[in-house]
Amino acid sequence: MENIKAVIEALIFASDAPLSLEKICIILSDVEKQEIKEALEKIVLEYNERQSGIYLQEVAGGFQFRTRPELSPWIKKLKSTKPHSLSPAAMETLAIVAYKQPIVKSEIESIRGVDVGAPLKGLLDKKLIRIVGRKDVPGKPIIYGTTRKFLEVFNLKDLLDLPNLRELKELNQQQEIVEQEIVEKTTEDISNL
Amino acid sequence: MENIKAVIEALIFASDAPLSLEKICIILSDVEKQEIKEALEKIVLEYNERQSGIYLQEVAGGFQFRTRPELSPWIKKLKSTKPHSLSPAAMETLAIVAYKQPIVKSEIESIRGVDVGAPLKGLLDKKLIRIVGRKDVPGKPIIYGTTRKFLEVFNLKDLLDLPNLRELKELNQQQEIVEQEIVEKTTEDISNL
Amino acid sequence: MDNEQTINYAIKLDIFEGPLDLLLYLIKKNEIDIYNIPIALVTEQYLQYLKMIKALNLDLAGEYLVMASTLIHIKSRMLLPVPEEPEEEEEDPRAELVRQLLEHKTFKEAAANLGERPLLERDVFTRSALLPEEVEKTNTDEEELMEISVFELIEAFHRIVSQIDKKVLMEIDLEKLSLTDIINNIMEQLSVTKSLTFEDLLKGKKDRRRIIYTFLALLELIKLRMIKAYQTSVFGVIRIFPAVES
Repeated sequence: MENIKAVIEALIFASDAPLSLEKICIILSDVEKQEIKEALEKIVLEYNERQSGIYLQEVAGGFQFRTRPELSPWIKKLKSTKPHSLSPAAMETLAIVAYKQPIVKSEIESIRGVDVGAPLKGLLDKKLIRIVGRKDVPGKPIIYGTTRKFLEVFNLKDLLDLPNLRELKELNQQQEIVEQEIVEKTTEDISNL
Repeated sequence: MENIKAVIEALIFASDAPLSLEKICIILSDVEKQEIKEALEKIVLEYNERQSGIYLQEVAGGFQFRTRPELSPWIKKLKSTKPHSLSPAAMETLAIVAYKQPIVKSEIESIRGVDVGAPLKGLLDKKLIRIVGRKDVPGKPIIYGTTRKFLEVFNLKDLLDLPNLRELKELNQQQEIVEQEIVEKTTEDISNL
Repeated sequence: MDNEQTINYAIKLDIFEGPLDLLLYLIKKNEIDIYNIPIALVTEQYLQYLKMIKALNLDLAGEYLVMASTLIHIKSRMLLPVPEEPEEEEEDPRAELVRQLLEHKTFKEAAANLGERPLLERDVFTRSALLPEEVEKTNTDEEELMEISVFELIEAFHRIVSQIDKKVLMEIDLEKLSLTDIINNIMEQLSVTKSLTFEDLLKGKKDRRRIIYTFLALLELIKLRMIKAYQTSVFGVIRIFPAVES
């Protein structure tokens, strides 16, 4: 193919959600995965070098063009819609779900020290978290996890892209195991998308 | 302003309709119209020179980024691989119809506890459910059922292939249990989306 | 407690997200080492706060009281003499509370960090306009045909009739119509065009009798399996195809 880069650029641009490497590979079935990867890297570089108004971001298991964060004051002038803002309670609840998923309500409450019914409901409504299943213990409590939209909204490649928690490691030796589980879960999530 | 070109690029990219020169002038009130015009021309040139997958097109009294026409076969390929996406409300409604068909709207609503007009309409539009007939009771409510497309989309041989349908049938007298399981099944379905 | 302090407490009140938050605030305010909390001091200040909240007639969530009793309990345990030769390593009575506080603090920071990321629709924006390809796509979507039942045909028919201007319906059509003529007419047209809409058949003459006759003709043809009727969407245009390619 003459211009893989142009095709990939167009595909990512036209996709209404972050476009995964896998999907690009399916569409460009004649091109090697490695070649596609290299083209993606080149596109990222080019947009950065050009000091363009948009850039290619790896987010939610895919690639998406986004406007540069520093230009947001101008975009806000263009858009009349207000961005959805989260209350501190919702933000904290979301952080806990993000880092400790899969997690049940009572576990979140033991960390926050307060009832989290309302913030959980709000986060579900905003589709930032989702019900992953039910825990196989008495009462069958609902298990929560974050959604792909969470990754999209917070500009995250995947859950491993979450900034490291400073003190959590000391507190929780099992952290690595948890992270391993998160990786597995994420891989699953992405393949389910 | 340091980088008018980048700002204009970002504005056009983020705008939900072709962005007119006049509107750009209003947003960049400190910049001369002539300067904006020149920046626009430069952007057009740059995208052409780069042999990019997208280009800046002047349309309908404004500017808009589009994918190059010659790349449209690839875009069509992308759009055709688009997965079926259903809102949780639609998914829940669909599950209820699938398990309890033939069913009328009021019965679905008594299970979901909310109005299902919108999700029903969406499912009908997507051809996942169909109108099977009218119930012979006062008001002659419409009876819904699933379509063949529903089976195709959900990769089902037939309706008996639906998970637990047989068990559900046996339980049919114990209405409440059935409904509870549907809710659980639905929750599972939603989380699998 | 002096007046200045009272005001301070009142202002700070609504920013606390529960007892752990309040404790963290007290630790920060007193510049206390979180690993070595002077439990007597913190307990005292904590209880002062609860009194404040009560004095202001604000609802005191149960969690605050639970924490108060936890603090008092820890304080009393701290007062117990440490055995000279502990049988096994005795845990500091504050340990569990410290763990909770650290965890809570960690997630408060994590939340703050998350909030500082370039957020979609706040700091970064994606393409929101529809591409020409996408507009096309929606059109073709609607063209996707589905076979409809006689019932749906009746629905559509009813809709068409109800859309017709009442005045037009009153007009008497002098044209002589017979069902057979219309059936023949439909089949003839179908042999030429392969597909017709219900509206095509009416040829703009939307008078009641023609509509009813055309409709009856269609029902008859469907019953005889001579034609198939499809609809693009539930309230979409009805298209008629010959059942067998001629």
